[in-house]
Amino acid sequence: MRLAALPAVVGHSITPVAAAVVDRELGQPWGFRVTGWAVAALLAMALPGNVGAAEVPPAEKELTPASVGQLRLAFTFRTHHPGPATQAPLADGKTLFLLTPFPHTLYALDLATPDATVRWRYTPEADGTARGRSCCGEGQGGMSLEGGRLYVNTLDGRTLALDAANGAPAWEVRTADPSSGESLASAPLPAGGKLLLGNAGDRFGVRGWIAALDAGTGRRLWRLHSTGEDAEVGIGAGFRPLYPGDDRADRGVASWPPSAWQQGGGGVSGPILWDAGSGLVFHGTGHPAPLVPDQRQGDNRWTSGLFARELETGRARWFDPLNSHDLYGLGATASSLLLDRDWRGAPRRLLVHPDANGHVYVLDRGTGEILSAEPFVPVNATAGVDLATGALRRDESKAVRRGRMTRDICPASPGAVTGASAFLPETGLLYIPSRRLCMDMEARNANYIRGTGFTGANLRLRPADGEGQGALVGWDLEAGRPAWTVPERFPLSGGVLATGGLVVYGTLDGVLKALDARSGAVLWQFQAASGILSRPVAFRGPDGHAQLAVLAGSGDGPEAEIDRRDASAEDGMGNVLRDLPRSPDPGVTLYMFRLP
Amino acid sequence: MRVIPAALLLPLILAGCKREARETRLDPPVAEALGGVRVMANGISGQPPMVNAAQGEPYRNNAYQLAQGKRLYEWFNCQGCHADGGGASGPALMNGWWRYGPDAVSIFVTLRDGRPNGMPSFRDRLTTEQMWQLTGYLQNLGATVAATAAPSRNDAMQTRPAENRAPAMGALPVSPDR
Amino acid sequence: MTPAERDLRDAALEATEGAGALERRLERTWRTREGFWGALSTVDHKIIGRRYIVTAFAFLALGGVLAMLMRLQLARPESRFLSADLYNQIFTIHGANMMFLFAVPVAEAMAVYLVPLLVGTRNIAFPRLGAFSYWVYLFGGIMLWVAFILQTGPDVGWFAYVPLSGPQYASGKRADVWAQMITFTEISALAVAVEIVVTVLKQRAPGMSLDRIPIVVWAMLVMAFMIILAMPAVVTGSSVLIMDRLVGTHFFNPAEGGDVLLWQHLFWFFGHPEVYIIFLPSVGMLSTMLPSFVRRPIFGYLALVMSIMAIGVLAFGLWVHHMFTTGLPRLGESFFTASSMAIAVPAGTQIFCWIATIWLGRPVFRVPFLFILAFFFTFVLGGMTGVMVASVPLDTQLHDTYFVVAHFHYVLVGGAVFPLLGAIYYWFPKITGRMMSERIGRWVVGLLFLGFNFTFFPMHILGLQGMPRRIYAYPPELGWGGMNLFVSLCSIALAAGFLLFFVDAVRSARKGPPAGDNPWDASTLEWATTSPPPPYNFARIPVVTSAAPLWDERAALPVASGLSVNRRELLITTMGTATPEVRETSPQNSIWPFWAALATSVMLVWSIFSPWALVWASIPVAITLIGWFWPRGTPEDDA
Amino acid sequence: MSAFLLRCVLPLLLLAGCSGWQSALDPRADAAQELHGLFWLFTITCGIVWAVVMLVLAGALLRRPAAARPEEERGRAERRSGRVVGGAVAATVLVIAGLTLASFFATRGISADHPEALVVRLRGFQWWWEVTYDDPSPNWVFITANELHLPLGRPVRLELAAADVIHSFWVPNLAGKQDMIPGRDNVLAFTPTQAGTYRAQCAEFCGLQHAHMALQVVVETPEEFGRWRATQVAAAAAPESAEEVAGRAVLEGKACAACHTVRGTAAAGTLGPDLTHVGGRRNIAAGMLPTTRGAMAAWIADPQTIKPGNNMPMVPLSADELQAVSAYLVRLR
Repeated sequence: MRLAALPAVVGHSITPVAAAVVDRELGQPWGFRVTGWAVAALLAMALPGNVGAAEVPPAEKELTPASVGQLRLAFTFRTHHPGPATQAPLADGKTLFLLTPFPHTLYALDLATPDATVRWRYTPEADGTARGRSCCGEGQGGMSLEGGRLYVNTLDGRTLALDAANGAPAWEVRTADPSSGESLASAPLPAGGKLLLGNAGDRFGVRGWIAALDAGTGRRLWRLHSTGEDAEVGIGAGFRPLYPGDDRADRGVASWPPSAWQQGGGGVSGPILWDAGSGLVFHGTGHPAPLVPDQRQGDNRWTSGLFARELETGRARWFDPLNSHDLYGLGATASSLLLDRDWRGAPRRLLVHPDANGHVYVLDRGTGEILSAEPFVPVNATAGVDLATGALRRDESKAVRRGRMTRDICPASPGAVTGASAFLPETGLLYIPSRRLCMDMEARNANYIRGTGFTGANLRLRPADGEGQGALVGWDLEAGRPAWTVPERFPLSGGVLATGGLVVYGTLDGVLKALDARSGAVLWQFQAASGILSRPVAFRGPDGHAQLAVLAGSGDGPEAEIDRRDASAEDGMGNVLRDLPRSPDPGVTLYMFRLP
Repeated sequence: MRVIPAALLLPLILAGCKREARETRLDPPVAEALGGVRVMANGISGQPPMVNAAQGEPYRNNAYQLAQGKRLYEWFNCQGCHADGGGASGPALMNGWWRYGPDAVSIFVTLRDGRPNGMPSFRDRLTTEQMWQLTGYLQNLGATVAATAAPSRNDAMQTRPAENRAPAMGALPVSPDR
Repeated sequence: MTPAERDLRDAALEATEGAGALERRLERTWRTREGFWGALSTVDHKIIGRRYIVTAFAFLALGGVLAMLMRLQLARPESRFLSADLYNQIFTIHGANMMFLFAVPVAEAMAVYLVPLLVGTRNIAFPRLGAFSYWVYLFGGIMLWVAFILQTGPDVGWFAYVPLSGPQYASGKRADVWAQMITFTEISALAVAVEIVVTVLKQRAPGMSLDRIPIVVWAMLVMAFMIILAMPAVVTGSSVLIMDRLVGTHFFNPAEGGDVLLWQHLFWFFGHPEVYIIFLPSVGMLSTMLPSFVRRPIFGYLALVMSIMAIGVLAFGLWVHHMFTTGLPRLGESFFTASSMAIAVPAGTQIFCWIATIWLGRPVFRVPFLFILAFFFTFVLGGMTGVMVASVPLDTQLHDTYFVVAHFHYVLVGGAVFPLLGAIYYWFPKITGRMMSERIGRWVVGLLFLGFNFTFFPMHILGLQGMPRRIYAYPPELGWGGMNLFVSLCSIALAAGFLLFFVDAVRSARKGPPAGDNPWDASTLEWATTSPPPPYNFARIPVVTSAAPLWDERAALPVASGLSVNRRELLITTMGTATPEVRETSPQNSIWPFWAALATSVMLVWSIFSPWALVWASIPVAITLIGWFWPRGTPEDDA
Repeated sequence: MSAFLLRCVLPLLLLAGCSGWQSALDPRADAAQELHGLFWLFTITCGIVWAVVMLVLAGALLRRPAAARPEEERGRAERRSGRVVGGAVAATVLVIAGLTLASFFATRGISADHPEALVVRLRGFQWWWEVTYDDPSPNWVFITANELHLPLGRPVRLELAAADVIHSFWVPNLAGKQDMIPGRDNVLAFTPTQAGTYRAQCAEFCGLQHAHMALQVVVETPEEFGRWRATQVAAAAAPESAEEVAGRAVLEGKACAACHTVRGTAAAGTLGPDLTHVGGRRNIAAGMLPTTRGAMAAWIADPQTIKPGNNMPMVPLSADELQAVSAYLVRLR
């Protein structure tokens, strides 16, 4: 499995097989991309480690626009795990941790050894049911590293802590119940001795929550929901309502038809942020369930908005309903950034949130006040944000009603951005991996059966007008408009890494790109053997050289069993990904690059 | 001269009766007998109940039963995971490839008991008759030859060619990793 | 045959060959061959028309049986005599059968038989098309009924509204059978319509200028034009429906930009003129029969002709009154209210002219005249309820209830079937050479008149009491049981009347007293020839000098001569004044129309199951058409 | 007391309504009254016209004209007849124009939309009705089925939609019918003027059980309506007896929960009628059966015999389970 360790003769013997695989699975016509795939597949399977290490002239050890051209593939690590690799690897200088898609295996690779031997591995117990709960490249659990401990969320609802040094489990608790459709989609956040995590499962009518565990023992300290009565949501004396109406009691019940909040969604499936200075945590809540709006008349608090909560008790401080009565199943769980910088002349403590609805929100994270909201992709479902009320100005012709088809809604579910954005203070630009998609949406009756989809909508996605289905947007935060955009053929699903004047990201068709952070010019690219859904990471290796790692694996191999003749496949992505060639290498592979 | 049309007509009559009859009420004993599938130990394939064959496999050939199956597909949230057959978090059903076998018993057992990778059990959600209706519909959805009795498009978003127009592709190419 | 022989004219014939030679020669030229193949290949309009009439009445009887089954089911509340599924098939087939397999075809049938005789020509125009039309009609009817026996009877109503008849809610092939049955009958109707138009406009006897055309011929002409204009809408509709169902197009799918109301517009754009297509021939037949029984020419010939034309035009402007409850814009609805009511004006004009005719004449109370009186009673009543349903607001209460059932049976049975039965009694001697029984006929009129009114009048009240149409059962607590039972009992009298009519017709055809050429002392041309007419209709083409030629030229009808006797020749005249223009040949017998109809039927039935039928089955259709039109060098070809 | 009233007074009401609780001739709302007046205007006018025509016809038949009349006299008779026919045609035009105007004004009178109308959304299903009461505050929006309660004297605006095929909503006592068409919005507005129970029935052929698709309309005083509405918004009553507890378990555990909602339990299916307060409705199965425990059990045990082809399957239940679930359901008032 680790090709770096294989003798070259094996590599040669594999070559024709690999070529045959490429031949058979990619179909015609043979374009540049296919050739790229083929080369990458061969590289992945056949190349020995440390490619060309000897030939590269000595150069700087930092990853910069000047040095990026010298990046060389150090080694690849094939896991053979199929599925979408959404969790970026973690590195602590000596060790690189990687979490495979569900059913998970956790690897710790020793970066000190030239061929990165596996230091330890850990395979948590897996409940296969969870496999049917994740779709279309959504997050499948995650991990974080803090104080020598590795905290892991598994897709099937376990949270566990391991010793990062040897993989010894410290504790494991059951936090979500996959039989109801519930899962854990993102990494837990260690914060002040606590571990914060939230559930996912909006499409199954799972009621969303965020919980805090004792990082030492795994004991649950508090858990608060996204719907229901104020006590269950954590709304009390400390809550400062931003807009009229939200000061009334039990909005999490009253803004729903009777009982509907019980299957109301609003999962906390995205990343959670902690501001140690103010002791606040910030998280988005997912879209309300079901997708068909007629079955959930009202504002549907507290779904599809941004919460600020106190870390200690979880009590809500403020809530910004970004997509009140979310018509299109967008949710507000896209990742945010906490920035302390000047805003329009005055220093502010900001929270910057590129939302699924296609707008970059700039908030004062102390009060929740929206300072600015500007669109970064083509948007036609709304005409901007009313800063006084925080509400979107909706276009009535794009309203969704049961039994009707609404055509050409931009942006499309699950939103204009799903991966993590990045910010570079030196450029003042926010780098947003965007999806330029529109959709036709047909709302139909949603029937609640526990553990089955509770959506009530048929989606058929299609590219927005203009070039490409995705784009990397270099967003000028101050000006509130793009400085530049780099169009991509396929929607961007993974996160962006911004480091040292570079922006690095991977695409669904498996290209890892490094751009100049100022101009957006492509400086370097690499064709991987599978699509990339995760964020690349950069770190300094044990030898002091900059290293770049990315986990490829789009879950798009034959085992995905997706038939894209059906436009509604993969929540409507089937319609736009028809041209996406299937990965020749269905397994998750780590690509490690380094500067010589 | 007269015999030939009669001889031609007879199978037509039989086929017509079988394909177009509308049995709205299944006798409880028959329903119970239909539940008596004998399945292999690994949960794949097995022997269908005799009564199904005795009735002429109505759930596979009868247009009304197939239409019922199609309705149940939408009503009981199959779309939530399998989309309109193209698959999402659940596998595709229209590509001709079946994880647990393409025969009626395998599909019936999948519906009744669920499968380990997230397929829930519909034992207490559907009646035996409904599970057979769904089974028949799914067999048509993934059949490599479209049947005349197969349903046509719905009055809904066009997502794929209708069941009576588009046979499955045949089994997908199997990757060398398998 | 030498050119001279070929062009042997009738004028000189009797001088050279003696008496009877003309008839012998014509008989040889125009006759239908004996035997099975001869029967299949005939193009004689009288034989085809007769078949058409008999077939249509056979379908009437079958549809009547279905009606009686429905009345049996509805006699008691919550009856379980028929299942819902079967009842739905039965009322659908009753409606479709009566409209498409009886009412329209029988009107065409009468036209095919009578029009050439009435205008004094030897055969209908395009007689092979006529043969083709009959076979297509027959096969279409058989398909519907065989499908019914195979449990594949359409169950979506004769109007087949989408989405109930669409791909999602009408599983199987039932709705496709309905749609293709429409295609069958529309093909045959269009074929006949073309023949009638050409026959009436170009083959009239010399001197039969426009103002001398019998009113029944005018009515048939207007009917034919209406068929040509209205039927394409429903053929489009039914073909598009099949495409939606079979190929998965989206014409009626609102989710993909289609519209379910599009179907209703297409259907009723045909469906309402359809009512007048059925009604106008009866108006015509009535106007032509009436003078024979009041012993004077019709009063207000011009007004009658004009009102027939007015109805023909207005009929296309009121289809929306079937859709008053669909929530169309108010302004449009008001327009269609006005137009629907406006049609009462020409209809009223006709009634007044007929009454004036009777007033001025001396009535002779024979059976056809009794049918005319039954017509007056019922049709005028149906017309009154028609005014009621034409009102948008009132229609919201009446639409789709038994009130409407009562209304259209009054109009269609009272307005079309009663005159039609009268016409059968009237022209039966011409068709068969024998009279029908006057005594039984009076019983028939009595039973039908009383049975009909007692059966259908209470339905008005049932409708007002809230009974919707097309229900297979009704709960006992609504109090509709008593009246429904009464209706069901009275329907037995109605059925008995029809049964007696069939008995009389069958009996009289064999044993009725010989009729003679003109038993009613009528005035129109068909009575100028023998009963039944010879294959060539008229030994010499009559020349018309007035609107009532047989009354005004009692001594001897002037005739034209000069047509060939050795080949089938017709006299073509001008459209306006009927001045002779040319001699035109008429086709010989041919088996190819039969094969073409068979191939067409195979294509249409097959296309229920696969769209590829249109590709593969078009090959035999093409072959049969080539056979049909293959030049054989006969005189008929080189004309 | 109220139970006594229900048990004793209700059947009387039903009996009283028998004469015309689904009749266009017994108008109980402004719209139906307008139509009722129009109906009699048309009927009387048309009746007179018909009678006159028949009388003239009879006269023509019974008349014995002189066998032979001089030519000129015959000519004069012809001309006179011509004038009479012309006059009759002119009279027809006038009558028709009058009736057209009358129906035009009637339409205008009915279609008035009221800003303070009670908004109720109705959706037609094969073969039952879903009724949604709209409200500005979403947690007062509730769904019920096959029974429509309306406050007396308050304008009501029914928003009609279809879930599958075309249906037509028709309460003859209250208003004319209006179709429910997939992909279209239709509205019916009227003001009930008399309390009572009326029956509505689907008037557009909608498939197998078109005959059994009825809806009860209960027009009651605003106070009664307010009380009813408050009951409907609440979740289902908790089961009391052991049998009822068992009944709820059956409902939640068996196939019932996949299609039906009983708010306050785990059953949240939306395919069939909402059963949260099914015991308080007068009928079950879209007007087919009274809501009694026996009828409920019969319906659950064999829905396909009672209403063949409807979408409720025959769920195999033991006798005890059947008893328990029917006991539980009829208690959900």
